[in-house]
Amino acid sequence: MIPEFILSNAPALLIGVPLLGAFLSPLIGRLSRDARALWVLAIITLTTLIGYLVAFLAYTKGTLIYVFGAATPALSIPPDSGGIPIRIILTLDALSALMVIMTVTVGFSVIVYSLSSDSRRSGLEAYYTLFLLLIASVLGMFATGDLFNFFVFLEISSLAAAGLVAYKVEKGRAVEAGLKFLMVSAIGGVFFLLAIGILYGQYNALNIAMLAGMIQWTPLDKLALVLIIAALAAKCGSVPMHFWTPDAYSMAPAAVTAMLVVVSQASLYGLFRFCFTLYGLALTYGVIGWALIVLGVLSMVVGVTMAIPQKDIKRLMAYHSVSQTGYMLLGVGVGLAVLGDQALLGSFGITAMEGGIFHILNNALYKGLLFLTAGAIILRIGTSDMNRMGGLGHNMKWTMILFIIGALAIAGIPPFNGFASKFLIYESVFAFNPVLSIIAMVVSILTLASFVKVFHSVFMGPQLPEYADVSEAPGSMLIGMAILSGLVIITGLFPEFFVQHLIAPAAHALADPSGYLAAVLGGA
Amino acid sequence: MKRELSVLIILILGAFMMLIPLGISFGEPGHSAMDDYFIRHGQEQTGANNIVTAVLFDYRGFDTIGESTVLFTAVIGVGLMFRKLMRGDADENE
Amino acid sequence: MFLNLPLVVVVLLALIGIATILLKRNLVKIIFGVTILTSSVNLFLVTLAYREGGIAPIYTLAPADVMVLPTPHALTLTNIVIGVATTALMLSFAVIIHRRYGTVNIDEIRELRE
Amino acid sequence: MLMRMSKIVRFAADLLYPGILIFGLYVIMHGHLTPGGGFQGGAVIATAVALVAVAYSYDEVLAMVRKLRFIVQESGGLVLFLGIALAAVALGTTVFANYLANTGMLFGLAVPFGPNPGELNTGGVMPLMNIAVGLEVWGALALVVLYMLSGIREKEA
Repeated sequence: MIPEFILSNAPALLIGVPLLGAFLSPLIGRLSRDARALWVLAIITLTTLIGYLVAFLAYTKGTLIYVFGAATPALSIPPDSGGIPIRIILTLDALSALMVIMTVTVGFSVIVYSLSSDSRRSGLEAYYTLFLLLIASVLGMFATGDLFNFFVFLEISSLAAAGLVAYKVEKGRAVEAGLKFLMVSAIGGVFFLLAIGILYGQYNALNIAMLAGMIQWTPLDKLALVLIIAALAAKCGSVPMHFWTPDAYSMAPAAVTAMLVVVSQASLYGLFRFCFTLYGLALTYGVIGWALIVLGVLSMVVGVTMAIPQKDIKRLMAYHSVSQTGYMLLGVGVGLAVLGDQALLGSFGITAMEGGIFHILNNALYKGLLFLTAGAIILRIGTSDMNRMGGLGHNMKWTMILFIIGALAIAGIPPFNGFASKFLIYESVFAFNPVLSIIAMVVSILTLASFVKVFHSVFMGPQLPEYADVSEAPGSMLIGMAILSGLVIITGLFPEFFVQHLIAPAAHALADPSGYLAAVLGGA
Repeated sequence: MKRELSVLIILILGAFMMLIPLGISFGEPGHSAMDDYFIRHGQEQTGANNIVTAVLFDYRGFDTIGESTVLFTAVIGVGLMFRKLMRGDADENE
Repeated sequence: MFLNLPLVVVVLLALIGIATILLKRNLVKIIFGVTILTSSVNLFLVTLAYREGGIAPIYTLAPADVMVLPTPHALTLTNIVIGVATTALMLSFAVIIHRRYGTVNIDEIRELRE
Repeated sequence: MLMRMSKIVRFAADLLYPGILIFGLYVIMHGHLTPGGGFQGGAVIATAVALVAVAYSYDEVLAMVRKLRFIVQESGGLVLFLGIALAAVALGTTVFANYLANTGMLFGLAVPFGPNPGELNTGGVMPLMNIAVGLEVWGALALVVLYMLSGIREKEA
């Protein structure tokens, strides 16, 4: 059914197709608006299909590898090299596949949403080009098995995201937010490259699987790990470097903000990948795990306390994303802290990691949905100040319903997916350390309170005279939001199915890197 | 206060980074198996005398397309920033 | 220690870059700081490539001699281009900010501060 | 001041422009034999564009070159690069395989191990990729120069 050459080259096409689309879209974008929309839609549809194909292959056939430039895609180690992988190897295990699913799903709905939400702005061909580049770079970060290649895609995502954050150049604050984001990303990128240099200088390898087998936990390795964690934690908006998040998230167009959530998850993925797979064999004690836990708890608490007094709806949501990032760090950090101890790992460590990873997926879905609803509101009434909103429930019923779904999901109310992943985190973290679990629950309650307040001030109350003729959001925006809300509901209603088939393999792949290493190093 | 904090950060960072000259010795790379492979086989496999180019475009060609893409991204971003200012551009519709 | 002088220079250069970023108030100088930091990493990568008495890994009319490692050179080239791209984008942001606010002093332009 | 420079400077720029262009193209073409390659050569050529942009006034530069040309060049170079890499799929190998090396066809002369004087007709897909990257970098850096110039120009007015 699917041609053989697509099956065997799927991982390369996953990144190649959006790149090709991006390279051509400045030219095609000049033809006409319809041509541009069609082109972008075609490329993102194709990327989505390839993404699902790759994920399906990775889940069914085990870790998928693709060696660039070798005679066959699986020839990771040339016979005459003496057991060393010399080329760039894409390595997709279950965790990467899960992230690819998340990216293409959110990317597709966000592009559909964007077709009408931003249709009246200028510079749209550049906007869509950067959007496709952003999606391609995030996919590249998830797919790659090479440290330096990860760095290159990290930089593409930084530049593309910074350009998109500063998209509304007429507002000086947007440019400022873009510059702040780019500055943090650039410095983070430099530190990341320094870490790569340190590892390369010691072991003469860049492949993650190859390095994982060689790392000996010398002082320099520790320095490299600290640099990697610092760089990627700054990029994913965890607490000590969270200051760029509210600015960037609130100044970017809504569709971009939804995608920025995925970009920050990509850095989080990198953080987990390097802690577990790269250093997993060498890591014998829980200091790093505790570092992630502390970062996570701080992010949760600081994020939610900063969110409550905010008056700008997108700024408020941005602080909530800092707080949600904390949950993921907490869940996976607990798993990392007990990684050496098989008994503890089996009793609650894996569950905690499942919770954290499930939360990454869920957060991308409901957070994207929330930002998109905020964008729809801002598009219709022209302000993001919640004090000037009110009574919108009368005119924007669908948006209101979608907002309720997202808000209940982020607050962890039962039938929605936020509850499913938070519950996994609560129960497993309680077994690890009850105090952390209680903090997590309190943060969740505060989140609920904050969103009840938002809901009340935006949608409830009498219809305001100045918004009497506000109409419902346009069709394609509703479609984009409906896709995400449908997924929020489905993952919330059948969490066991998702945990069992998608999340658990990913958590096991993270906890036990042997499959990942064998796929690369055992391929000779 | 902020200034003192900055100086403190720089000093701590400097202390940690001095591990690099202590741990890596200049001029004597410990392992060099991957690079020796490139030097020994690069010429025959790719036909290029310049091994750096062979690494750049053949063995690590995927990095190079990423690198070109970074430049492309930056140019698109710069164009986005200056889109209101660029004159002599007939098809800018605003 | 003395033989590792190039690596010490790398550290010093990186610290100069970080100090510029943290201590200067002028946006353009901060961007220069990022550039210096990038250069220090470039120097670090090139330093890693060196092998005692080695020549450039290019066979065109080369003397038969030991060659330095080629991979770090490729990585350095990549990072130089990435650095150029980042600097270009940051400077264009700075140009726009200067047009909006009429200054590049970060104490005066921070509207986004809470 | 963004007025044009004196006649001497303009004449010198005119004189240097073809020289820099040829040197840049040489660096691009010999990327697989000597130090250099697409990035370096493209950057060299872009300096020629920058030189002309400095010597003449902004409006004169815009009359000489069109922005669209550089956009086409930039996108075209990248598409060519990716196309060369992806063409390997059609030939049954993997992306970025060097399917022209050692075949005896275009740039396909086999090279034995060891120092040699250098033969241009080697390197497989590498010279082609160098040309593609050279075009891209040329277009990209020239565009950056033009965009930045437009940003400064409006301010003076």
